[in-house]
Amino acid sequence: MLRSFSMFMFLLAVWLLLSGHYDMLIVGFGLLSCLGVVLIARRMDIVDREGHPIHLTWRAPLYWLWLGWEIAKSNWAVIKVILGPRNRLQPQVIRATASQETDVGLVTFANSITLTPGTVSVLVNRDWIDVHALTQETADGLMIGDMNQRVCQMEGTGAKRKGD
Amino acid sequence: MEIVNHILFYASWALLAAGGLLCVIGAFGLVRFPETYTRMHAAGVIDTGGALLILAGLMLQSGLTLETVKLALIMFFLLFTSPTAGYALARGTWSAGHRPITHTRSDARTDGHSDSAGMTDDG
Amino acid sequence: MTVEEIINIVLLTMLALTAVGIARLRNLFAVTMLSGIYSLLSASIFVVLDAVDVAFTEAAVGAGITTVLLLGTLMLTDREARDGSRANRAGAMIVVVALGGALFYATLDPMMPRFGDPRTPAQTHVAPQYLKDTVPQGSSKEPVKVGIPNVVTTVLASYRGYDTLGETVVIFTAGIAVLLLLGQRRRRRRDTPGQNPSGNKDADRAAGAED
Amino acid sequence: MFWAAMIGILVALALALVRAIAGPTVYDRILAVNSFGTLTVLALSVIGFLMGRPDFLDIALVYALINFIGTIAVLKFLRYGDFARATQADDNDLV
Repeated sequence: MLRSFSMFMFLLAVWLLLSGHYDMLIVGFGLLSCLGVVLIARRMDIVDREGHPIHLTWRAPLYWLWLGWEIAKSNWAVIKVILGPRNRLQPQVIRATASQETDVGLVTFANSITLTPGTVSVLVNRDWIDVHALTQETADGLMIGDMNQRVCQMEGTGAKRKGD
Repeated sequence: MEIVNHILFYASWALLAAGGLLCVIGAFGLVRFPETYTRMHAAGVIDTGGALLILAGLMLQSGLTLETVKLALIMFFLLFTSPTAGYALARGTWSAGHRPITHTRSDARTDGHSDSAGMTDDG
Repeated sequence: MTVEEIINIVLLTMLALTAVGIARLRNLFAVTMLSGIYSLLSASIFVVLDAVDVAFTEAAVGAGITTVLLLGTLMLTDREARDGSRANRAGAMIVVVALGGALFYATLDPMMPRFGDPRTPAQTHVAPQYLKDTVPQGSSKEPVKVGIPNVVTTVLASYRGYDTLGETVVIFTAGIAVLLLLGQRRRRRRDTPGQNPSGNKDADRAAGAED
Repeated sequence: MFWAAMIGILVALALALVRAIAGPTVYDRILAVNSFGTLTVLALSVIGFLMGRPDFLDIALVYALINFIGTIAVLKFLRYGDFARATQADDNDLV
């Protein structure tokens, strides 16, 4: 119920921000449509830890900040390869260990790998992710396992897979 | 106040110019790199670097308005959807039987950093 | 040259290149991808022309639904286009050149109004009334006649409400009919035992679709 | 000053178009169309500011979503994103 309410408030906030019109009638339409979406989502049974992960609210922004810095660094690395001589390319497939416990955590890890240019997740499994890396440098950066640790920290310890 | 406005103006100018440059570099890599997998990395530069810088530059331009919120939403959507689409694409390419050209083999966590010979070039 | 003109010229050049690419490629999957690009480009052009609502529709229909529909069609047919006979191609070329020439000639007519001319019939007929009823005029705070903030929505949902209702009903019926026809076909295929209706066969065929 | 970004985006669009036409595999084309979509979202945002009409951002917003749905639909069509199938088979022929 709390999750449904938070989803409703979130949808309503997005609606109000995008609308820009605040008459009674139109805001009423907005309220109704948000309510409708929440009801449909409840019926589809997707308002759970996975579909609407509010428990990550406070830790996620910190992780995103760190990820932003990683994205900046890896962008620079890939730009050097694009503009550099051709033999700078060292494409390879490496296997990164994924020690996340929840699906949300695993998806966050895989998407973070893809978001940092120079590494693209190709196959995602429970315990590992096969990553295509552009150069030795980007591959090494991933192999340290720093990102893996940080995603684990973000999803929080003691979280179980699927459901509360 | 005047000084702050000036700084904001030049900062957004720099961000926009850098974003445009990153888009060009990424697209250039898209054309230059051999094979789908390597091109994905170049597309990643457009999706992250280029998009983030340009949207940030536009945010500085519009200040605290509804536009900034919309730009933030666009950024949010792009950052969530582009890796998902990227994974679907990589997974699809892999399942279709296309294998990346590789220059070193490293299956485990630590091995395979030795040879650095030039890669096969089929571009 | 103004900002809009320069952007338009660049976008139109790319649009023309895409069209040539669509005409020349024989791999239909590639053609579908290029048609997606075509609609992305035309939506950008609509935005530059200030036709925001049309761009909205182009975004949803052109890049979204049309791609899916074309792919659905591809699923039922071949992935390679066959070349037509030489005579056919020559005939098509003549038709296209003649039509394009006629359109180009029409734009040269000095009687044609300039782009965005406020004296054209489109701007002087009912449009001013619609605008007056929808948008608050000047600084006056008096309530507008129709309580819908967007002019295009006002026209579609209020002035031509019955038209829109009819169109929606027609398209909805057509969509359901198509789904019924296609759904029947798929169900029958799934009922046949020992066949793999999805997956690998499709995948293998597409993997070979390189040109 | 939005010109700097606009020129960059237009050049990038042209390069992505080259990749979409050149191919050679269908996946290269999907990748090019995906990048083209991202660049269009950026172009629409910048055009809005360039013409002094930042309310055009709504279209960029719609495009950001439709582009994603389009890419997923295309890949779904190719049936490669078959997540239900076990990944072990793929794993063995890791190059």
